[in-house]
Amino acid sequence: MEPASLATDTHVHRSVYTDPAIFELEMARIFGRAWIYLAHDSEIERAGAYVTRHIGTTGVIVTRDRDGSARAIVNRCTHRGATLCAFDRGEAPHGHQCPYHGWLFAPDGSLKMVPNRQNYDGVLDLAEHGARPVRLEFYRGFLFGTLHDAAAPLAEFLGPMASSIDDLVDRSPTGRLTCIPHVLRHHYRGNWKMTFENLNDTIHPGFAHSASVVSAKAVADDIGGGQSLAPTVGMMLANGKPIRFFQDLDMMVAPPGHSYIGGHMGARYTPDTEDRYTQDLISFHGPEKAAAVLGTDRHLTLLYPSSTWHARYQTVRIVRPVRHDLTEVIGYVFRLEGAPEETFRNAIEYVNGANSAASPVISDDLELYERLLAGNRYEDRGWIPMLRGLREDREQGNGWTRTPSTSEAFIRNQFQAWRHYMAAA
Amino acid sequence: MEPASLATDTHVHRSVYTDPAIFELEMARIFGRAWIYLAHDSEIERAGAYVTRHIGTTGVIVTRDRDGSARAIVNRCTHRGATLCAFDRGEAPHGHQCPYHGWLFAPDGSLKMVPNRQNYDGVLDLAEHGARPVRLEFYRGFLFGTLHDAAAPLAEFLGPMASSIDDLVDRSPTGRLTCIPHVLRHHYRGNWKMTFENLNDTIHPGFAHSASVVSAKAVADDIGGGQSLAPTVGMMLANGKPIRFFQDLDMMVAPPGHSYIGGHMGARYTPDTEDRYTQDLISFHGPEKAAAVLGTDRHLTLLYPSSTWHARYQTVRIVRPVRHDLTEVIGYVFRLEGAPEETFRNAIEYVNGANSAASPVISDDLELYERLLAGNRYEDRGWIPMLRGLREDREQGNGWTRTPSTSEAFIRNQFQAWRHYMAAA
Amino acid sequence: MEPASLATDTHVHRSVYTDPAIFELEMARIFGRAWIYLAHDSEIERAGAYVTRHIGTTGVIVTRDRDGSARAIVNRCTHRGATLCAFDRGEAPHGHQCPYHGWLFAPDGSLKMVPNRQNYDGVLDLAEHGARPVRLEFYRGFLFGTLHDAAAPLAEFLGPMASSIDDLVDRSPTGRLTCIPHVLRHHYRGNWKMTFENLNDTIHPGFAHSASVVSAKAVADDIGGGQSLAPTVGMMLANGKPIRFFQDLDMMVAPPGHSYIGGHMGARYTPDTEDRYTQDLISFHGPEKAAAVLGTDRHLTLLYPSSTWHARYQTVRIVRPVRHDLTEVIGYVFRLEGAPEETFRNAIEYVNGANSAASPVISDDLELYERLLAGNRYEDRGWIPMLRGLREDREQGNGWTRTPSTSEAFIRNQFQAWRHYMAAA
Amino acid sequence: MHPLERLVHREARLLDARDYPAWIDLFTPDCHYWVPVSPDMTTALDGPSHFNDDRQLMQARTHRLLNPRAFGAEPPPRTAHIVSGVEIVSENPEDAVALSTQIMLEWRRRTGFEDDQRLFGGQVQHRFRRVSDEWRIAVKRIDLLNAESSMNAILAPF
Amino acid sequence: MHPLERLVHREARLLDARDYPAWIDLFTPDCHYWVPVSPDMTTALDGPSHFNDDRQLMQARTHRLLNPRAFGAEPPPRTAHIVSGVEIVSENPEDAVALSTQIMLEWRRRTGFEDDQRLFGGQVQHRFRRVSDEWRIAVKRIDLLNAESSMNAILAPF
Amino acid sequence: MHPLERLVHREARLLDARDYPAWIDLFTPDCHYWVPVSPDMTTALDGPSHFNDDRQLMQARTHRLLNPRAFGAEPPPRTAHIVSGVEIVSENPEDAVALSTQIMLEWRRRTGFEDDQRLFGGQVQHRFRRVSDEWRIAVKRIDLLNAESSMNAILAPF
Ligand code: FES
Ligand code: FES
Ligand code: FES
Ligand SMILES: [Fe+3]
Ligand SMILES: [Fe+3]
Ligand SMILES: [Fe+3]
Repeated sequence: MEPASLATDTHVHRSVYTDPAIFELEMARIFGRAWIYLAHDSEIERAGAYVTRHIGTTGVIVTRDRDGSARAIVNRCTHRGATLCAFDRGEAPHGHQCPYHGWLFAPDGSLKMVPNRQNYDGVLDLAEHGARPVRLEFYRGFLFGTLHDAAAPLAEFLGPMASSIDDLVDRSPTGRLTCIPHVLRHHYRGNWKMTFENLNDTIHPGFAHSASVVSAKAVADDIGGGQSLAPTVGMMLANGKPIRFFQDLDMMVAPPGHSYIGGHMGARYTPDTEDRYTQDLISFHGPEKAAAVLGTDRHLTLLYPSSTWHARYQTVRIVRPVRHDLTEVIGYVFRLEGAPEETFRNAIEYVNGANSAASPVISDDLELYERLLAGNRYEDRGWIPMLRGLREDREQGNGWTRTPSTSEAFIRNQFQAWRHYMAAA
Repeated sequence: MEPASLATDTHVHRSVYTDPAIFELEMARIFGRAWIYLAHDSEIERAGAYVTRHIGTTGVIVTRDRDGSARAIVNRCTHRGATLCAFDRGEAPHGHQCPYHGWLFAPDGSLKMVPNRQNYDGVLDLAEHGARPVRLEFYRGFLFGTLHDAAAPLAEFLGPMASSIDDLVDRSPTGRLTCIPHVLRHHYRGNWKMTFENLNDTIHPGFAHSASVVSAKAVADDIGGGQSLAPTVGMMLANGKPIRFFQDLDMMVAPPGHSYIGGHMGARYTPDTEDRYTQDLISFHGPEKAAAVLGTDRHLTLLYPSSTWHARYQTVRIVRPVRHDLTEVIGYVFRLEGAPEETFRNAIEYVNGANSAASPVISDDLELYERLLAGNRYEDRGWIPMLRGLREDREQGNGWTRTPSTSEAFIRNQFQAWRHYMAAA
Repeated sequence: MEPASLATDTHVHRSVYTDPAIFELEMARIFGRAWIYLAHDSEIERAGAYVTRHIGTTGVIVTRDRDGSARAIVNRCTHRGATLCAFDRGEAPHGHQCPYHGWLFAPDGSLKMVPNRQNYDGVLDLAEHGARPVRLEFYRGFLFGTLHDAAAPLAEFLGPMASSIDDLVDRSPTGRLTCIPHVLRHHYRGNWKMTFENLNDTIHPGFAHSASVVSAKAVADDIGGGQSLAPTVGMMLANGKPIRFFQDLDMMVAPPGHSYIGGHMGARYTPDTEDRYTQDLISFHGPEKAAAVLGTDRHLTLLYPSSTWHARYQTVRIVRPVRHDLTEVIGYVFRLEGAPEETFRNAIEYVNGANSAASPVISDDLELYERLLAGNRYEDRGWIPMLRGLREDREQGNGWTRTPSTSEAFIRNQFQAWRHYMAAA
Repeated sequence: MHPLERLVHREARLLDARDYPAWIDLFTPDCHYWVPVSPDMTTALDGPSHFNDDRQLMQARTHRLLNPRAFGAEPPPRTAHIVSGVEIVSENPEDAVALSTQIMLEWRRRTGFEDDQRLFGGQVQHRFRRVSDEWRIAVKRIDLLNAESSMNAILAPF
Repeated sequence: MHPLERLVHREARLLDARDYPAWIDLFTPDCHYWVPVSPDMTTALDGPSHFNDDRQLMQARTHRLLNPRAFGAEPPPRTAHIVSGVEIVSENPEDAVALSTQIMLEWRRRTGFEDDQRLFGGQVQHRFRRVSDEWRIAVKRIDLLNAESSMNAILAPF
Repeated sequence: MHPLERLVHREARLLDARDYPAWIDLFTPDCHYWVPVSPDMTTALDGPSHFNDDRQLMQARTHRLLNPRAFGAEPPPRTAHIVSGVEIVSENPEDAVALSTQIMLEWRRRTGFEDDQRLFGGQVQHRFRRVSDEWRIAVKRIDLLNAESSMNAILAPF
């Protein structure tokens, strides 16, 4: 069956979540073609510094080259195929040497040395045995890669959503960000798309997270007005906002599959800190831009199919498909160099609440992802409706659409991209 | 290969136990068409009371509706597919609400409410988005369901085997039975059919359970004649009966795939209890019927492909296929309202001995099911003979056959049904 | 795709390590046709003694028959398919009785008895229901079996490699060997061929085992020259030999897929022991033969696709494919009857170092096998080069080739056999 | 160490040693060895049980465990009992009660790989009674964490 | 048994009993319950954490655990804590520190088969402080063996 | 606590801390660290062994464990030893024997998911000898429940 036919403008077939063959195709056609967020400049500062990441189910190594440029290659030795790096991050000042027979690869994948050269005299051309390089592009310090050499430029892929990355970077009063090397990982036994269809869904919190709301309320009552709420307890409470609130909120969707919704969880600053931070921003950006930056309040931005961005709390998450029924979500938190310590504390609180498997909020979502897999395996009607807010679009821009945050427009937009990627053989 | 050709009148191909593709077909064609025992009236007494069960690999919810009727639906939300109920049993007086976005379904599956209705104005027809209903029929308080709307009536499916259910119900001196909510589950890494081909097999006990016989004998000798044997020790001992005994015993087989064998393990009653119970039965049924009921002594009845019935010990088991190589067996025990406590104590002893994974008898069988899977995966002749007792039929009735309990007639009869189910596309 | 086309003279496609369908074919066409080492004479001494082994993924039972001959059958009952023996080894003086219904099979598979015979009168021909026999041949006390009745004789399969078995047997000053019943098993999540492509690979030790070399050196320095090195520490150190050493060493390859490399790890003898042993060999073999035996110094011999032989340390290993991504390696150690105790102590030290999952050396290799599986699953170039030493062959004999031990000739030779086996339908 | 705590450890050691006769001797003649399918069960007549043994059945099943023809027990299973947090919750001259948290690592020979091990755990309640001046186990109740779960063959007593 | 060792066992028992209010009462008002993502982290600002709770969050999450609508906690998870090698590494009049090795067997109802259990383990550090003449837990830090691993939903506190 | 029981706990703690030099110092110069492939083996020459170490090999393998180029030990494995039921079965002025039941939870970085943990367990026998007035471990024998099983790479000593 032609895979693209499994999704229409308004419906998707449940097999896209349960069929391993579809997953294989997704790896080749979606993750093999899209731009995938890999790493931040600050993770590979010194020459030889590297991190390992994934593009779909393919491992890659991102390395800082001697000339200061970033390089990425598939994490596989071209001799017999062993993975070159076993660590998440490290230093390889002399290149990546295979643990099996010592073939040595430069950051860009070129094969520098094979031991006992005489064995290969006249039969092995090193130039033909480099590791597969990954095409790279930076956007403001964030490195994206693609296995598709003919992919359109990154800027085109990001489109209007680039502004969500600007939002993150511009919040630094020095323009500098540092990615914290400790990361927070969770996973679930369900399909990767479930996360993308959940994170901008503003109807589910009132139901899926109702227990968190109840318990947060109980604690709030218990401690009374005197004491202030712990941030994560506040996050639990936030899920109780009335639907009306989310209906008024905007959602922006743009091809291919991207979206964000208006913010609604501004972090508190103690006044004095706020003033100082504002001053610093003004002196760095000038008054107008600073005002614009402080005025921006976006909640999660989703860059389909593999990353989610939260500028206000300096958190980026990578959604990593492992199997059709197993997905990992990796949370990275950034320090805005020069910003008040309070900013970073808020960011840490956020990433813990938003990405720890032990977060009361996340554990609800993880449970649901697994119930979605179970239910979609049952013998039942095949088609899933994506109709919510179908007629509620508010504004049509050049390459983007504005609609209520309660709409499933972002899911329809994702499957439009999905169809497009999956169609071309 | 045409699946039906994998079974003949006398042989079956070992791939029917080892091939996942065959299992998929079985779920669609056998469990998707047969009548499957779901639950007993007493499990869903009050309106809103529900239990979750399976039809093949599809989860279903059985609920008591306000109007007193029983309803069943596939346990899947028609929005994005989450399972509606996570519990085995519970109360849903207001219907089944999906944990994800709060869609609310009535017991019969009709979609009652979707939150923030305005998102769906003019685009979603609730009437078209009900959960899939399961067709139901009761037989004397026992609820059966089928996913096949065109299936013949339940009575036709049960045929002469309905009398085994009568046997269970008629043993109650009040006509009432109560299903105990605590259930006993075991599983094995093997194919579901292995259980059906084992439970009416009277040749295997003398070999498969020989160790239990030896040990029970040792204990019996040890305690001497003075003390009476514990019931489970008696059950262990019973496996040592001479084959002659089983050869004389009758087996009844009837389409589609059903069978039972004559009883051989009557439970002891202390005389006085027996008298009182007999009196009660007579006053409830009248003398002839009471005599008939007490005269009946059937061992296990198998309702192919999913339940086994033991009237004498008020035990019903559900055989649940999970994967081609994983099967769960769930034991339910019933209280005969008004019968002596002794009856229930015997029933508890029986279900423990017959369905606990820790039962010395069951653990032998579980081991064998797994050895059957292992052996049938080996490179060897493809066909399994079902020849035992091929020429020993004793009587041919209208829709049933009587044969020695040592015969494999019940297996041949099962595969006749199997072929029939699997043939039709 | 035609499987044979996945390997050329110089390249192999990575899917041969990652594709379950290829593995299925390998079981049928390679392990279903080759001669597989099963057991040693001394493991089944008395009549009725048996051991269970595998041919590919099929379990077999090897039994000593009453007439003194060895017999092997598939470990599967021809009734319903249960495995007949659950143990690794044991005594079945009366034949193999199935645990399920007691069918009794003779060592050669003939069906001797079915209980309650009358059930089968006129319908079951015992002669037609024997267990599948495995064709057997001995070479100097070592028993090989094949499921391919038309396979060429064992001698032809062994070819010049038979001399490695001679090497093992001839080291016994009495001609007698005893296989120790305790065996050492390890496994890895990777393809079975990885082991065969590793064990005669002399380039990898300097890289893969570098950590062992470093640590062994550290200990050696620590204890100083005074104390002698523990054998396993010596084995760790041996991986540090210069490549030059291995380049000078010879490798012999012969069809179908076999190879060995020159020895390089002669075990130490205390002089007096050495003298006594030499005397015994001379009196058993005569001076020339004894000199020849003692002069032979071969490292591992690989009998493709399932066993490896180390005469010098009386160790035989069986490589058992379980799944395309799971492999077990089973180590057997032999006692040379009449040889000094020191010989056996060396053998024990060797098998521990060479086959324990806890061996510092083996754990490196196991890690690499799993990294090879991971890397070869990545989206990357498809073909793996087997070019090392392509032009370095030293001598072409009648049915064998001599080449440097650093060459990948043994891998090319393995895939030549692989192609040959896989081609024929 | 409290003598009753020592007795709890002693019982675990005897089970791991498969010295079943000595194990059974730790119990009273009218003892009850019970593993219910739910922590909510208060008596063995509230529903089915994984184990609901009197002394006779304890004897029969352990005698069988040492029989090489006991399929599912080829060879006999091995166990390692870990005992933690023993607490004597009541102690009288004639009877006493102890709670403990225990896990049992079990090995049964299946495929021969590492997953032949299973882990069981939960809360154990021992009810002791003094018999001819010695403490004996009158009731042992094990509430497995996964009491309601579907179990594969269980051979070794917890 | 040392009173602080008894306290460590008492805490484990209360967690297994899901008596969360009593559990929280063992802690100081300004307590810190911490499960970092790496043993190398020295403060909760060195990076993210699995748990980084003050008393309020401990209350909120445990209150939720007993709510039947808490998806992922249907029914509430069960645990069995095994405590080994308790070592009082420092003890002063006002504060003390104990190390222990603990494993926690956890059961959550998923598919209903035996693999619904998970095992966590590692080193636990308790920092105690005397509050109104009683020992309370000021800091509990759990360094899981697999701290850096990708976790599925974790409901029950360690 | 009996000094020998304390020593057994101390050894476990040092292993979990990967303080291998201090661990080896607990042993006698002529020590034997042994993990046989069967409980039936009475000497290390009855057949092969998983571990059959003298002090030298203990040093070599633990030195290697801390080497980042030790494939299969990237990063070094982590363990949590749980010790239960320590029993001093013989004690003389110059030597002593202790039995204990132990399980070891092990973590090695593989795929990064929860199944990177393995569990080993069984009975441990310590043979002690007095060396210059101090108790040292002369023999440590670990009988794993699954001694005969096929093992994947084992890096950390039990
Ligand atoms: S596999 Fe990398 S060098 Fe051989
Ligand atoms: S999935 Fe059920 S309401 Fe959305
Ligand atoms: S299966 Fe072997 S006798 Fe029936
Ligand atoms: Fe959510
Ligand atoms: Fe049976
Ligand atoms: Fe090696």
